[in-house]
Amino acid sequence: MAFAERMLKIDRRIIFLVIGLCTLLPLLYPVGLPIKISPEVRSVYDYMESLPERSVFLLSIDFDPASKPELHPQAIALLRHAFRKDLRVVAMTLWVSGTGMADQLLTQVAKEMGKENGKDYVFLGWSPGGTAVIINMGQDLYTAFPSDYGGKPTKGIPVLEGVHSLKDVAYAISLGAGNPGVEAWYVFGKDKYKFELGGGCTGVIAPGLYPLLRSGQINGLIGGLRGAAEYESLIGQKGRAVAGMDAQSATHAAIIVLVAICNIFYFSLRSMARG
Amino acid sequence: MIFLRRQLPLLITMITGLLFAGQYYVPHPASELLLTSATKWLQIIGGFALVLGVTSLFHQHAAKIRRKEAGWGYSLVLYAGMLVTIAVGIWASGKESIDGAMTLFGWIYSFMMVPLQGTMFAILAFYIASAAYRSFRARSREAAVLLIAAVIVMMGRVPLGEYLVPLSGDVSQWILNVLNASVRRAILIGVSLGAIALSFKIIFGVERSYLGGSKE
Amino acid sequence: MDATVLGAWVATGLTLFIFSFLYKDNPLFKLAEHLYVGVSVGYTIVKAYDTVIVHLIIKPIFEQGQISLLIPVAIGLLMLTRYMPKAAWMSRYAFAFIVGLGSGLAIPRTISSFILKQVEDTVRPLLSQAGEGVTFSMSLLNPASNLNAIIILIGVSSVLFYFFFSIEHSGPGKVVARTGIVFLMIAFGAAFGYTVMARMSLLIGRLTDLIEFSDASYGHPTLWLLIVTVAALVLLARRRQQEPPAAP
Amino acid sequence: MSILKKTSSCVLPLLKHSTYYDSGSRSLRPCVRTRTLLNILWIHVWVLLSLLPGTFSIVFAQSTLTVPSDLQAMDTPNDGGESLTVLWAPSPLDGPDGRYQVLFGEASATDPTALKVIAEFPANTRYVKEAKSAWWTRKVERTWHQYVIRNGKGIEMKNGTAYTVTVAMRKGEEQAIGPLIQATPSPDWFNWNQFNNLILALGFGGLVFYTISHAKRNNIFLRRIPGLDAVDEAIGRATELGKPILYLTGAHDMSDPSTIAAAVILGRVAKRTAAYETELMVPHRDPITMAVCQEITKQAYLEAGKPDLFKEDSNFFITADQFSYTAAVDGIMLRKRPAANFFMGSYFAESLLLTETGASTGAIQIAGTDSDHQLPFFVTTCDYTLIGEELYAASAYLSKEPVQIGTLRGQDIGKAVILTVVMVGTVLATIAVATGAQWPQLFLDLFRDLK
Repeated sequence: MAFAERMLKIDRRIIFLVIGLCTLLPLLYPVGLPIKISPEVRSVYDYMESLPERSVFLLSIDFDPASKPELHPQAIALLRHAFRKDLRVVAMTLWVSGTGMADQLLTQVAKEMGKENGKDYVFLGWSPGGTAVIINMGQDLYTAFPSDYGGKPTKGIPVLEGVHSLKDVAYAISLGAGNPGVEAWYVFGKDKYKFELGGGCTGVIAPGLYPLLRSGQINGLIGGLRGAAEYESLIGQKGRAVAGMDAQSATHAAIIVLVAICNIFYFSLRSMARG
Repeated sequence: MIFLRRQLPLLITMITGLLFAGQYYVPHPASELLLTSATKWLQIIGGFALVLGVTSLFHQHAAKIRRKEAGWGYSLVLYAGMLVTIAVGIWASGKESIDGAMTLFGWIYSFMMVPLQGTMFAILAFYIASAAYRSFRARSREAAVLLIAAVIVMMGRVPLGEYLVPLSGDVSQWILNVLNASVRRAILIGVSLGAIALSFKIIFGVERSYLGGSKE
Repeated sequence: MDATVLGAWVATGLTLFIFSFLYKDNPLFKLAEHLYVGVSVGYTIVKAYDTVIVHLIIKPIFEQGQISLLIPVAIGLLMLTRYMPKAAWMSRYAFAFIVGLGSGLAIPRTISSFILKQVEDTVRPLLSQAGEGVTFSMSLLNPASNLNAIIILIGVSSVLFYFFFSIEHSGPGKVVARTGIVFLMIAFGAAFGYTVMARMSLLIGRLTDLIEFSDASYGHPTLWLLIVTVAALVLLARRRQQEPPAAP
Repeated sequence: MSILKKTSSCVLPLLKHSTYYDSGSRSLRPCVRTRTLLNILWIHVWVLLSLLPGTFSIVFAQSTLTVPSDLQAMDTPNDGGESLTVLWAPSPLDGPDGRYQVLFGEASATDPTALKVIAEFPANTRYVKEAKSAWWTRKVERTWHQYVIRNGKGIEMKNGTAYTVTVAMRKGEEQAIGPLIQATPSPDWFNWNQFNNLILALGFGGLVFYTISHAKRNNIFLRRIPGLDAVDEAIGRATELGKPILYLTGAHDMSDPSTIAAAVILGRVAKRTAAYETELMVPHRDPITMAVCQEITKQAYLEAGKPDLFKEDSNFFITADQFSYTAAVDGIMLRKRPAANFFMGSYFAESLLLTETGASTGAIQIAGTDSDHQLPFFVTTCDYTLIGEELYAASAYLSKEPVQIGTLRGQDIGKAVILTVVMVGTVLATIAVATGAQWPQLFLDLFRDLK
């Protein structure tokens, strides 16, 4: 058996170990390489900056724990920014298994920034129906969510004063891990009810959202952990995403090296077979 | 009977389909009211649909336990996990936290569901690495193009890549914003045409597989 | 023991059980996997009950007298007849309603968002106005430049052409289709890179949690449970060796 | 399309209760109602007075300002009501230092001082061309000014109630107030801005049904899908090596089109394996799909003239669970070492686990999926991949079912139309920029998303 062939047949658990170490070591011993800001993340940040105080900011947390590592840091960075700008935050989720996480992260950031439930923010919770919820909120927010997460009637909550439907939202961001997510918020929400929409998403679906970004259907896009790291650097509060960037660098380097080795062996085997 | 079983459902589909396709073009408050109530209804029906999805799982594992098939013990674990979650969930009236204090339901969510679901997908990272070494080969010219683009994007999206090859950031940005966006746009248009054709076929009863039991 | 500390132990243990699949499929993984399905199904049921039954049905009907909501409840109940062989056909009404509504809502909105909007953005002048005259902007980095408008135009048209099935890909068509496939592969490459990034992020997230839970304040659960998991795997492997091999 | 324009400008005002008052130069439209004739009279007197400098107190000093000319106020067309639109002609004084004010009040207000300023903006902003509108609903030139008054921020309008509106020009301390005009907001029954959307929907829907019925009567050409040649080759090689073939139908059930396509292609594969007498293995994740595929396989063996070779257990159910299924199939690949693996239908995260194991056993691998998130992995780990719609096309090609073929044909025509629009549109848009011509807009507007 040729060397290349033998090398290709090594136990894959060795590769597992390599990738595990590439992740673990930079997390334990961070280097802190600088992060460049991409225009699509910056436009989300700039739009948030341009909003006047007490504007209504809707954050739809459309992911479940499976995408937590990517989207949770995005949500935290966005909430910190919104609270710092003193926006009125309305949070919700279209993904049932994301409810607990959304509640937790909202409470945590609000506590950290000294914000009060009902006065500065409200968590509407989850409602089934996906796109139907979006349409219904566009028509009348109070029929879509008769009560907030805590069971309080939404009518009369101070933070929702003057808010009847999605038309009264100044900026909405959907942090989506799939469907319903950013696309649904455009098709069933922004398209008709005319609020500005931004998107945050996992790396897997980010490339698919670029046509919407190009055509201005969403005004910005935060993609994956990298996007979260960019946003964390923009607001100057580094968190989990920035901390993970070194590990991300190391694993990408590892994958690139592995792909290169794979192809070197592949081509050497092929030329041997021909020769 | 055939009318009730076959024609009437098709008629319902056609009427609701046409009604709500037409609704889009009518800005009058009456039409908006129709949309509001229908979506409100959909929200409620959506809840029942969830139950439907869950029921089939219920049946499957119940059968496994009844017949004592191989691995029925795991099905028992599944049941236990589900029943305990339901019990504590109803006890906490469906809230993970009440006034900031974590309930038992919230505990199960944070310390069982979140790590389990997160890890299920994290193991894929290892498989990508192993596949990168063993099977991501440039078997054809097309696959070679794919791999080169992938390597550029992987470099351009992490600080190390941008540090080593400063150009990689801009190039990957261009690939995503221009090349990728154009392809995705073409795919989006193609898929949308397919979706519209399917919707029309459903509304006019040409496509009926959603009714189940296509043989009847 | 504090609830959070206990939680840290449980979370760490379950995480390691799932990771043990990397070594090989084993009972610990199967246990965690089934527990995962059970817990998430239970969670969904509780949420559906609380949100739908309590807040969307019972409260509005009994407290506000919205009797009309009984209609969707009836439709929803019809859906559940699917599991009763004799009455299963009644579930068709529910599906007919949902699918009809969904299709109706989709048609105009898909045309608006995914066809007109996308066509509108692809149709761009290949020259741009600069002061009095017209110029051709060459910047690759500005996605709105004329050069990029041409590239996007070529990409969109060639990929659309590639998915033509009623024309043979021969002659000039072959060139266009080949261009389409190159564009497709580049986009798949970008998706590939992004997916790698996403999966690695998930791993980073899980390991960050494990590192957090290896802290002394929790009593080093990561360390202890790692030892337990490995020991269990070794034990299981031993027992399997002693058993006769199962028939394939 | 000119008919379209006519209907939109004439029928629409009839549908609603809006009233147009042109302040002089433009003649009254034929559809204007006469019920508020008195008001018009009054306004005309008022306009005359206000135009005489110094005679009316509102115009300050010896003004260089002119009142906004050709002012029109009306119910906002094509909307759900509770909104008014004000239009007025551009003025030579429009510049960044001048400002326009929109004044609004109850119908009873007869004096500009009773009106409230609800908006103020630089005089070189708020043009008709900035608002997205199409030529078939536009009533005035694109260079005119336009302001839409909506409910909210201290404005509370009710449908069917008249309100008084006007526009004033302001420059420093000077102010020139236009004539007071009454208008009544009302809801509309059709949004003419979306007329192109409706036409496209009806056109494409009609096209699909036409092509389906056409396909039922005629033979429609579909190009051969190259992936299908690869399928035959792979089966041939498996036969040479005397090894089995593994075929997967994906994660979804029979209600998913991709699974149906996978089942159709299975029919073809089974026919070949029957002819070559090669072993076929089809592990399933869904019991109903398994039952359907069993029938398909049986039929294929019958058609190949080898019904005795058909084995009931070549289709078998493993489990519905994603990772357990994957582990089991990986096990089969390692033990039985099939010479060809087929992955058709819909796949999720398990795709890589499957194809990687398959690649390591040296099998020829052919995939076909519409799960675009998994396509990159299939392309790099498989020898041939049917991408997205190619899967459906392959299935239509094999099944020869008119509905499938007709739909495919309809979509093809749809794509051709879009391709043409994009090409022609780009040329016209370029001409418009190069020559400054307006007429290309007549075509371009037809394919814009308007609300």
